[in-house]
Amino acid sequence: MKNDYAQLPVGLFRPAPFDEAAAELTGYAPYSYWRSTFRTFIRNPISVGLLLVIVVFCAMGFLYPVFSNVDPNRVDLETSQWNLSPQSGHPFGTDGLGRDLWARTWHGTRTSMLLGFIIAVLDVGIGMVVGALWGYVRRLDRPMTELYNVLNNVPQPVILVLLPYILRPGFWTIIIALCSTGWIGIARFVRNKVISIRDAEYNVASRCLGTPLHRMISRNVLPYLVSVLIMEAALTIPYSIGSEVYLGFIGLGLPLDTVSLGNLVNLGKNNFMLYPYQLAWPTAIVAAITISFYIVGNRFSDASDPRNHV
Amino acid sequence: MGSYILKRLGQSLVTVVIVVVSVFMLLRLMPNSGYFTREDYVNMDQAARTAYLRNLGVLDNPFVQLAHFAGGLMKGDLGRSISLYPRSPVSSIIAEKAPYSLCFGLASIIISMSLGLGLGVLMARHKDGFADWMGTLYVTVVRAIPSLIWLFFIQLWISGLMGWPMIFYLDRPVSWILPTISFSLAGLGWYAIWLRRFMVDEENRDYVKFATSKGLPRTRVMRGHILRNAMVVLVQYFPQQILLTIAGSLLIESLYNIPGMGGLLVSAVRQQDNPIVQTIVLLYAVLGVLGVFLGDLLMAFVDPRIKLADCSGKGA
Amino acid sequence: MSDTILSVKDLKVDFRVGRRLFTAVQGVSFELLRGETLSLVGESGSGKTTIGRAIMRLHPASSGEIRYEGERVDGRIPAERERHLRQKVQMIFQDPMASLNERAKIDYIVSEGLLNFGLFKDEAERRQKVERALLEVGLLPEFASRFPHEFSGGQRQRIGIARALVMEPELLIADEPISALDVSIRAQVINLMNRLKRDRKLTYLFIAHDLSVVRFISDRIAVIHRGRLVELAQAERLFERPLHPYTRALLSAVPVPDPDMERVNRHVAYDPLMHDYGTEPPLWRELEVGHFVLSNMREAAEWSALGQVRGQT
Amino acid sequence: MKKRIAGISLVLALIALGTAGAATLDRFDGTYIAEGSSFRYFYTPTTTDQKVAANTQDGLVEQDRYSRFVPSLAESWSSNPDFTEWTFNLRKGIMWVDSKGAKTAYEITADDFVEGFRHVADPKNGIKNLSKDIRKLIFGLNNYYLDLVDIDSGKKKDITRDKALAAFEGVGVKALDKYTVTYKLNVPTPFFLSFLVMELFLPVEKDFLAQVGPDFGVGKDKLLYSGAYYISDWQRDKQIVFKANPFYWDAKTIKVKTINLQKVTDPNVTVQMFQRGELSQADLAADQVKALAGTKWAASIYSDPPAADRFSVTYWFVQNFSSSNPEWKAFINNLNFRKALSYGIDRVKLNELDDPYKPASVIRNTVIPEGQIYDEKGRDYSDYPGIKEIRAAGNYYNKAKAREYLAKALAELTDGKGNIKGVQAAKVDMKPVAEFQVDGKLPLQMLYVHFNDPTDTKRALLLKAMLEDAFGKENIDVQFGQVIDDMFAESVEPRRFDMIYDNFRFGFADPSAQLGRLITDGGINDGQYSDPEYDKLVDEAAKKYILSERYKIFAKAEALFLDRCYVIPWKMGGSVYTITKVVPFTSPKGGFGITRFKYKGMVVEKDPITVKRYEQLKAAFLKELAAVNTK
Repeated sequence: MKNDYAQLPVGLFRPAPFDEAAAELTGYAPYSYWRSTFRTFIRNPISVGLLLVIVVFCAMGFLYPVFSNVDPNRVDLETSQWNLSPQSGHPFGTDGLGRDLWARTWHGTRTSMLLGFIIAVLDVGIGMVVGALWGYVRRLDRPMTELYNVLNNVPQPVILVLLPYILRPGFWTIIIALCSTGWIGIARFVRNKVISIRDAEYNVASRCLGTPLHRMISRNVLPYLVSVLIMEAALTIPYSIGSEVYLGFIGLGLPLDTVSLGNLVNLGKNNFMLYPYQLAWPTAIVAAITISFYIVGNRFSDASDPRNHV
Repeated sequence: MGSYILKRLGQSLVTVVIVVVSVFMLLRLMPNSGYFTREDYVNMDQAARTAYLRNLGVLDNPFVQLAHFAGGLMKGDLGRSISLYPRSPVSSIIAEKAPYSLCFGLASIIISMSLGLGLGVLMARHKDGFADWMGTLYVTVVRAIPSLIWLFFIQLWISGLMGWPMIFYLDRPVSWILPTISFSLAGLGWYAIWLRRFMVDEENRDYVKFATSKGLPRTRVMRGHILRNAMVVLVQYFPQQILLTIAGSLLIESLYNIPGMGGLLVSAVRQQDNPIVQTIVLLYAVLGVLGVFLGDLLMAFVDPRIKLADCSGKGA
Repeated sequence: MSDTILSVKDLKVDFRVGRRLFTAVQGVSFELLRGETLSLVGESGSGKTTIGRAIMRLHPASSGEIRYEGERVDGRIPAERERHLRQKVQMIFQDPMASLNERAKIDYIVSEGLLNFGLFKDEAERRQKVERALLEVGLLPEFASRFPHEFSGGQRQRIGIARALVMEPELLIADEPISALDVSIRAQVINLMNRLKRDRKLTYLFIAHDLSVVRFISDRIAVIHRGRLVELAQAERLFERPLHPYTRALLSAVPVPDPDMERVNRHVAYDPLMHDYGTEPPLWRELEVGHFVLSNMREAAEWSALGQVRGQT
Repeated sequence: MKKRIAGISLVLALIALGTAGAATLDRFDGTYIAEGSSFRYFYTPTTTDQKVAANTQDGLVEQDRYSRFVPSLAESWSSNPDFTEWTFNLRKGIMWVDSKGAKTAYEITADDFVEGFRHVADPKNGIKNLSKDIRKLIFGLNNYYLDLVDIDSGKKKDITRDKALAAFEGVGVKALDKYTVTYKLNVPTPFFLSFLVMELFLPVEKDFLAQVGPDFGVGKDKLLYSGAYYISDWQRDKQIVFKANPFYWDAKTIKVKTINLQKVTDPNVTVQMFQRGELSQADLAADQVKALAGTKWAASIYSDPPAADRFSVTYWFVQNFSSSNPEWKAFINNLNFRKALSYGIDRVKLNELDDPYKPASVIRNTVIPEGQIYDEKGRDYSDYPGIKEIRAAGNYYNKAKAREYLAKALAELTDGKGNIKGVQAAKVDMKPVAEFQVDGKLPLQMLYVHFNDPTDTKRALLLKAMLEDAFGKENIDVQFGQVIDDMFAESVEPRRFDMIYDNFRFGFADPSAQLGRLITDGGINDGQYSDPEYDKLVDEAAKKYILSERYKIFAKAEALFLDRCYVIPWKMGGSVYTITKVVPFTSPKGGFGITRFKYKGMVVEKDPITVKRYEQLKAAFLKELAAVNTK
């Protein structure tokens, strides 16, 4: 059968007007990276729920101390008020000095979250900058790799134990101690990523345009690492909180009159047999924070992978 | 290849030397007052304290001390402990303690590797299924709750439930079970979660889609392609993990009273027992570097794409 | 218009892979005249891209010299000269998918060079320059606020060209600008480039692996094989009278858009062993005016005779 | 001064009575917390070291169940009339034993005691316990020691080390013959026997020492045993097993043949292990006592085990009279304020953190512990007039009185408008412990320094709450400084504190052991106060050698010291609750040296000792003790 176009009635088809500008638009698909990431992320109810957990804990941790005048270190001289189990007035009970565990828990959450955030920001910040330079500047690769090998082989306990002795235990000492080893892994990770994109053609293109190093890193390299780095940061927060618990266990944590989740866990553990709730609250919060950050971080990283954007 | 290995070993030696020297210098930042207790200060006058410190050798110029340490090392003499176990040869202290950590470490690596890799395969295979969900839950819980807490509960409850001893006895094998389990749990999760991750990554690769589309059975795709390639990534970490089991675990060993290496480094640093710290740092650095090196060798061995000489510039 | 904008003399580029030294380009000399299009043709791995990158200072030249407007631009040069070079010599890349920064907006990509050299008075001027560049390559100015992944390959390649144009360059090095594109839009880009050359009096160094493309855009063509130029001539002349066996082999591989002719077209294979360079190494010789061939004395005699013969018939 | 073993048969009869019907065991399973440093028994920084030294070695004398000094390796002794020369006659034919429990060829002789002290006296051996007081006590020792120190440091070059070592001949520790050893002292010391129970005076076999060289004591076979037990098995950081020495001079008193000590750091685990029958004894913290309430074990938990070392230790609060905090310095040098402080601190409540059940039972109001030293008539020093009343005052916490004295102090020290007289605003630099700003106005800011451990932190918080409650927040503001490990070097010695608490062991059987160190610039005068009146009394007392006269003046001095509140005594050593299968009052008791760690004579039963049984045994023991002391 042969098509005979000539037999078609005139008027059935009209020649389409050709508009060059409109033609350009056809090649273009509206798409926003961050919006898609966000959409993919919120599609999962678990991650949204856990994000909510983080938000609520942050809010409680940062707002409670502002709006409540209960001093988490207020000692009750009345021994009958010591070690009260949860009851009205003391929703989480009191500890061995009659201090209100509800107040202590939220103050502790604040301290620990703050610790986690600062460490995450420092670790990721330092790791990102060092890693980007290390990966991007070829001349730095050799010395940095050697430095990495050295730092990576200094046993972490040596640093963690030495620093409190040299600097006194304290909030910033813990931060320095944990950061002094924490950024290395991130820097290494960033470096490997950077090396894999360093010689990509768009970077060559920028170099042809005479783009200086700082802009190469800030505009060409780091934006590609943002999602991974956010995940690293999200994982560093619970890791720091866990490390603080551990340091408290070996007696090198925060000063014990500082209210933190690590101190609460360690104090609670001492009394666990008698007053299990004193251990239960801080542990539950540490666990919830860790799980939330861990899963939210992972989901975010999944969501930020364009392959998962539908 | 031979010259490459030599070169790598040479570099590693430099790394180890720098590590040891920097820790050595760092240790000297700790105040000498740490060698004396409250009681000592009451008992000893300045002359006695100085004499004591001089005998420990900590008053010398750090470089002299370093040279001394290096000299002893050349002769195979690691020195004697100065404050933790005064006068005991460091070598014999480590020789006494390391076997415990090694045995538990190796046993737990075998368990956590076999179970963990099995779990990882299961999780990857039934991605988003029940096994995956349970595995993720397990790993999340193990990571989320401070290990301090769940290790403590395992000791308390399981030993009570089973009527097992709460601490480790060399002559009662039943007391070996809980510490081994405790050692394995975290590692198990680690292996499972990474193997799963790598396998899932591999699964999205084109060659896997191709293999599946040409009709290869799923088990064969899993075993022959995905698992193999995922393991290649994982395998480079094995040697280091195995070697560094010698470090033990402070937490588990102190819970079960295992006289291993776990707390040795921390106590030695706290008591400023420099000879012990230096030796351990040296030991760990050597094993760490060696582990990475063996990992690269192993990787070159299992992965035909990798040629040893090219490794130097590449990231792990 | 006979002034030389770029001259390359005896260029040699080495790469270090591990401890081994690998020579990518060697003994390459040519001159590029203002306003012309010189195509550099060779199979992949022949070093043609390396020459382009050596001119862009992306790879250091091991020996030889590169002059831009008479000034050395290889090795260590004053910052001022480098600045000049970076502005006046631009590059267009092979893969439009890879050569644009995915995480930056078109606005930034196009104005990156302007930002680097501060080539604008104020924000308005910068924006105006970007708009003009986009319009010039046939894109809508609104696209400035978009990301590269929202565009098709041809559009992206034009963004790449706009990025170069905004610098108001004199010399464009186009590194296989169309080989990654769909056949349907190749013409689009080629036409654009031709138009720009006309409008802006640009000089092109056009790098390609395929003689068929370059025939229609080049004034002269240089053929490169294994890091060495083997033949350079006026485009038509080269097609008419290819002298070097490699060029002939390449030419024979060009498909002819006529099935009947294509069927009888004999493909010639090139075997580097056919040369007898053991006794006398080849030199870069001008066998006829403007027609350079890499050859030794014996070959030179033979091939120019051949040319003569052919020319006579 | 000669003592004889008293009424052994009586003791045995009583034990037999107490244990009638109960099955005894020949094995004791105990725990230890920290690994010992070595078996070099002259150097015993940890409790474990002291346990090892006490049970594997015997000295010349030891303390018995009633804490009397009784013969050990010395059969008898005598001293010259002014107590400056002491002569000990050794038992004959007692042999050193090795780590297999076999007799060696070495006999324990007078030379071994001299050799032991020679080891201790050489600074190269780093024996920290060789205190400056002992160096000054033994004739010629201080010079000998300092000469060696100077030679080692290169300060003294005119004499070789070997020559200096040979000068040990001149030191007052000598073997007169094979079985006689004498000690020559610089000052008359009627209480010298209480020095001899220290590890410093233990013997060592010279030839063996030379043979093992630097390895002395690094393993169980690197030492010889003279005590009731030898170490038959040892795993570092795991366990120490003692076996009864079959050749022990007093072997018949050893009931428990095997002592197995395991390292267990977690007290909860200790309790669990005890409940599972894996241990013979478990020390309990207050929380664990509570946890066991209502169980079958509750009936067997009792406190104040007499063998523990608590009695000879006193805790007290130290106040810094030379503080760099001008506000505190002004206040603490005011007697009324010090009185206010001592009335304002509820010491019983502070102790509730350690012991919620009987917190008042261990409160101590004095410096010198009771039940440790008796005069020639058997009268306890702490019953002397002046001291007895203070002891009787019990917990004198009194908020009203505290406020009354505070008001007096405030009237003297402030201008009534809250400005502290003569004190300007200043920055108090006690780095690294603390750093803060004072304004020279009320509230008075004080720095309380504590260890960064849970109990000590709780204590600090409670103290703060207490003082702020008693004095009012408008008058006092307690700040904290933390130290990790060495409180003394970081804080006490450089005076980086306003108040701190500390504890001291009563070193030897004379009030001067503490009171003599509390004088102006004394060894434990950490507050740096100075009271000439007190110094004079102590000086005067030290010159008396009739114990009752001596004690009388010391009592006067101590009463004055306490009245002026230079320190605030708090309590005696920890209030440990115990659940045990060890029959109480069967092993030696002693506040000095290492005898209190001896397991010698200990009887272990199959079942835990109930509180009822303990009370019976205690009543019987106290009766015996009274009889023994007045004898």
